[in-house]
Amino acid sequence: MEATNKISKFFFTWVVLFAIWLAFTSTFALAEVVTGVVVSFIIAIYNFNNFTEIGLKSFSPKKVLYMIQYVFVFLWALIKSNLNVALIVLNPKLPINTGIVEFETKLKSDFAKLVLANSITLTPGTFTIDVIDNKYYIHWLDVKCTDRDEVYKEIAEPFEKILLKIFQ
Amino acid sequence: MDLFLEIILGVVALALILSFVRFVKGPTAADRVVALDTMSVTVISLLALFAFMFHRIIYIDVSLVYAVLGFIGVLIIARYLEGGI
Amino acid sequence: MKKIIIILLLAVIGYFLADIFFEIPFGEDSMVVSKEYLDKSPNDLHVANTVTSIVVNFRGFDTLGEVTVLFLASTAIGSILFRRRKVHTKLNPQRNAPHASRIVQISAKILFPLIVLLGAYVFIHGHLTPGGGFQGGVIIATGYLLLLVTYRKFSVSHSSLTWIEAIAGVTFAGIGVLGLILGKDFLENFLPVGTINNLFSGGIIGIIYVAVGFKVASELTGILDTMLSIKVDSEENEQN
Amino acid sequence: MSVLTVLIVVLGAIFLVVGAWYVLTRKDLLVATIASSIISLILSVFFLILQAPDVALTEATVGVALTTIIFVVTIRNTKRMEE
Amino acid sequence: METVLQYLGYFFISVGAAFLLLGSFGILRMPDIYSRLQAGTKASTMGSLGMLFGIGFLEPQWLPKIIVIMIFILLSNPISSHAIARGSCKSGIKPKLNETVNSYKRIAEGCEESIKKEE
Amino acid sequence: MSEELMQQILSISFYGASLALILIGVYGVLTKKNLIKILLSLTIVDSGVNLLFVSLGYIMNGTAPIFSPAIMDGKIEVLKTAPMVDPVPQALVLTAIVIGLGVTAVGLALVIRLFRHHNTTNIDEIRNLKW
Amino acid sequence: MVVANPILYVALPLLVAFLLPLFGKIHKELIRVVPGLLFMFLIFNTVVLFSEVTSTGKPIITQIAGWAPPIGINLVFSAFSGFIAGIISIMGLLVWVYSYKFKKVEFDNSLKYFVLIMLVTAGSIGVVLTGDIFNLFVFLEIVALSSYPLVAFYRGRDGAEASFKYLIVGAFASIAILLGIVLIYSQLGTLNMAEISLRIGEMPEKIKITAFILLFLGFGIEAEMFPLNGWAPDAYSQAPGPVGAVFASMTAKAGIYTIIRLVFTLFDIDAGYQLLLGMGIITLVVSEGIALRQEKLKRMLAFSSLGQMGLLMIAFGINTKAAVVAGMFILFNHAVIKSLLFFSGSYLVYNSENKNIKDLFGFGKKLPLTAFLFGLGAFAIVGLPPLSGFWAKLSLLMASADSNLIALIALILIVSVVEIVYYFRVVNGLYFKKYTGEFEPHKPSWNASLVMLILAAVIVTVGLYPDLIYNYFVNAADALMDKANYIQNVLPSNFVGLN
Repeated sequence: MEATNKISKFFFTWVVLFAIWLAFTSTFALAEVVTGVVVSFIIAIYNFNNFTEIGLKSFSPKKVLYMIQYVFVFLWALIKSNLNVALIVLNPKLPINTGIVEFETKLKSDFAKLVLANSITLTPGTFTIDVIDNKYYIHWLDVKCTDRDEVYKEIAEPFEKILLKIFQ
Repeated sequence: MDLFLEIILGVVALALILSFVRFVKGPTAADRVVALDTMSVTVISLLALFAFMFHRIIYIDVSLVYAVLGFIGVLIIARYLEGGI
Repeated sequence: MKKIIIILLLAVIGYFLADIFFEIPFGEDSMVVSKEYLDKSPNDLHVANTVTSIVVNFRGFDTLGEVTVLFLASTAIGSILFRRRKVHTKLNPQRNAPHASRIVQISAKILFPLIVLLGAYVFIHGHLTPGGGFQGGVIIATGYLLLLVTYRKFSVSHSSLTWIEAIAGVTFAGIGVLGLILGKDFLENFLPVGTINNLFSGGIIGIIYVAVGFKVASELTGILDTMLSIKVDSEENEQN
Repeated sequence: MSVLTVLIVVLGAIFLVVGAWYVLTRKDLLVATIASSIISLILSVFFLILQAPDVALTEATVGVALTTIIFVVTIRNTKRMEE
Repeated sequence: METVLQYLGYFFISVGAAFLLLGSFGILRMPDIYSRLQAGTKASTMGSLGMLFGIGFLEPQWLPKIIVIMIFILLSNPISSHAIARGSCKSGIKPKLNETVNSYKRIAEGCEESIKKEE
Repeated sequence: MSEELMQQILSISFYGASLALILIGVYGVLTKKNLIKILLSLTIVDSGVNLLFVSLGYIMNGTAPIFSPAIMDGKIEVLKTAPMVDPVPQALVLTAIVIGLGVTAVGLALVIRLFRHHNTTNIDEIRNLKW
Repeated sequence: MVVANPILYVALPLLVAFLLPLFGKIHKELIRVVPGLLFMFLIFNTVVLFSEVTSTGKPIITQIAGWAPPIGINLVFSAFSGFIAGIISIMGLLVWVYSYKFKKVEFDNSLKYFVLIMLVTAGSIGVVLTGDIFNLFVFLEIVALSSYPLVAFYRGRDGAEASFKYLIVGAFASIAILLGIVLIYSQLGTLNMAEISLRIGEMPEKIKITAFILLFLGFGIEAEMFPLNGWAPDAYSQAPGPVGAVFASMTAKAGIYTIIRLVFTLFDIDAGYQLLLGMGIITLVVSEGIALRQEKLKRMLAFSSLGQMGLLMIAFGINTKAAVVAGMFILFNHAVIKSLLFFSGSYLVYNSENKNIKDLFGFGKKLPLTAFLFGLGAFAIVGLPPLSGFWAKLSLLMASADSNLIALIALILIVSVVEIVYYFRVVNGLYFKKYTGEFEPHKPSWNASLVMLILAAVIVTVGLYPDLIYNYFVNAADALMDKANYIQNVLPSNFVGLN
């Protein structure tokens, strides 16, 4: 189990790095591809353990579909948040009601936590200040509620649903 | 086309000015770091825009490197602020 | 009083310098030797990036000096800041410092391979795109810096750094001397030059840039590690 | 060279001078370091405008991360405020 | 088809530029550092993404590199603002908060707790 | 705006900025008492010289001296006629930047050591050695 | 297969410096032995190349990377540059022998010490040999960057301060030099020294003079010219003993070489010679005056060394054949005698904390050999016959008499009297004052004694038979003064004649 897991992680890292290499070079010339394979292999050897948690499993079609869904949810939230900020900033009265709230996440994977934190930072009016264990401390421009569960529902739930399915 | 790019450049320049004003005003060092952060993100786009204007894909590399290193530069100061270095 | 004198002095100097600077026309073609470079780099050496061919081939000796300067800087910093090896290892960098946030740590984990890949891309493509050994090396060192500032227990193995540094440096200088042994000049190209804009073009230039990249990366990582592992407050008692 | 590029150059020149003045006059050395970081940011834009991507890349790599960290480490080991 | 792509590109670039401007405006107007970060991060991330994407539309063969830049920005920009926020929190910069909803004390305690735990 | 006017404005801003950086930096080195400030001023002077050197190599409407495929193909109209800027200043400035970095790093290491001995970074309090 | 090549002067030390940490991992002793072998090879290199130069009468031009001079960088091993390179490499070997046991216990430190010594040697030789002005700048930086840690090598409190002072001044120098190079390049579009020298007339007068002043300023700092030499005495006195000799015999030589090249070859400004002469006179008078008042031995030696640099500038500033030959003689003397003084002097004040002159009273009986050698060096540098310093000063006096500079003769004589006064104070203290017993004398190890004896032997031999090496001085002076020949040798195809 351990060994297959490692191999899967390694190949995942290798493939991702190689894809990024191809994006860097933007060509399929033989020399570039060969060099890319070698370079990403070398870097992957040293980093595969840290780079991913679930390895090749993240390529399974179901997860990919969820990822695409997540991207759309996220983009929608991003656009909403920007309009939100725009409205606040352009309003001469600066209608803000800031506060710091906290909630607990159900996510276990570190990577999922990272993605959640980034998403929260980039979505409407909220901003991750600190993450300690499972607790997220959020700076909120327009505080609506302070109760943990309500906060959780308001801020994290739409993302977490999908993240739970992606990182398992 | 050209006029459009000129206008965009003007807008980006205005954005740079505003962040620079925050840098000059910012009461604490942290505020200035925020200004630096915003400026570096703006500069990433500006560099990409210049690459487009000069019609040379290789200039994008600068923007690419900036996207990575600007982050680290800000992170270092942030870590110093929290006493981590 | 002293300040006024200095300002006056600088004003005079500034006036003269401005007088001279503005006499040099801006944006006009005044190349002499550079014309040769712009002609020879794509046609003789088959190197797309003329700056690279100047840095590594036409004026490769400067680059050897530049690499030496960095080597000296790392030696100098080691010699200035630390006295004994023991002290060096004992002073673990950020013993009292708080950890970075968990999120920053994870993102560092993910970003590190990407940064190293970017650095490798920059120095492998030094002869095709902007950048090269030095820039790539700096980027890789910055990747290590990311780990050094986020993980307080992370430390770089100095022994392997020494090896990489030495091997890379010897590759650079050794390729030069190899040219001498093969009956050519120091640092002269002795490999086929390939076609322009291919990855494998430019003969020894690519190899030298890779060596420079490794050397710069290891040296700067060493410097950063040394500087980050300084003990913060008072020091050990030292006499001559 | 378009008109607005010229404007950005003029603007950048002003930023450079103000930033340099800031480096000199601030008592807080961390702010001075941030200002020098901004100087190298502007400089690398300048270098790209001057069609020197190699130099722009070097200035970006050196000026943003490396110079900042060595100054910050020194400030950490000495005093943050200039007296 | 080409013209459609071009107009899309122009659209994205204009949106990006607008948001960049908005972000800078935001960090200028907001009252304290945390709100500034809010405005700055969101708007500038969105702005640069839009701008890069638009350029990618105009020059399709640049798209791979631009996507990589976008990934980098998406990964790094929120993190850097998060780091600044945490740093300024730990260095003792207090946010201007609405007094009724303030768990700032809790977070400060939380910071200390986490430091203790790690040692 | 006419080409000549643009050229003039550009020359004033580039030369002026580099001259200002050099002078401000020198002023800082000469008057500042703080060791770190002195080194910061030195880096400013360095940047000024580098900017001056690169702007001397510029050619109006030129392009970077890199013979990438876009240039070799000659498909893009603008690049066909664009002259290449002088590559030598760029190559030299690369070396100069690296040397500046090395000197700054060594200087900062010395500052740390001086601080350990004297517990100050003020140059007036460190002056043991006199003529 | 090449045996001797000017390029090896630079390439090999760098190669060895990069490899030295690995040698250290194989066996600890190797980090001492290998640099010695390297220095021996450099001397062998010098001998082979020098014999070639003297037999053909033409300088050896080495091009790098296979490009002819204006395009590529080139090294010029002429009778002049080879002469200085030879002095530097021989002094390198002697410094190595002298410091063979230096910091033997501390592996890391001795490794760094030898790396730095090797690179300072390589850098100085590179400065002397290179034919490209930007390359010269790079090598000057290598020299400077390896000197800073050497000055701060001891952990005493003032080493770092002297080093920092040196660093700031050196950074100023490098910026001035870089600006000068920028101005030259912007006008002439080339960096090759021969081509610059050929086409210097094309530069507009104003820019030419500014570039000259900037370069003169920058090189003047490296050459320890007054009033830019405030860093030098601190650096000399805070550095470890052998490093003082390194500064006197290597970096100062590289510095004076640059300023000579600047005035003699690079620019065609006649006022340059007068400037050099005037600066030399000021440097000489001021530093000897200050040396008279010094309480500390090493500072006194440092100021005396600055005085010698002033003397050198005077000799080259007179710009007649005889004066330049005298200058070469002084250059040689300064390297040999000052090294001897630094070597023996650092043993005389070994245990003293403040390195004051009065701490070594009575050491003449305690350390007979060292004290004797120090006295010999002192007599030699003052110019007492029949030691080598006498001939150097005599030829300088003759040369200035030829040029009708009577006031200068008087000045040099007065300064010699001043030198006699302060050196005799030390020698007098050594032999005729009572040993106070405050400081235990430290016996020099056998390798240090060997080096000092060799240097003393050289001084005495040259003093007795100056003709032995006089010819080299003449050749070197010829090579320096024949600008047209230099240009022709470096740029054979482009040569169109100087007029």
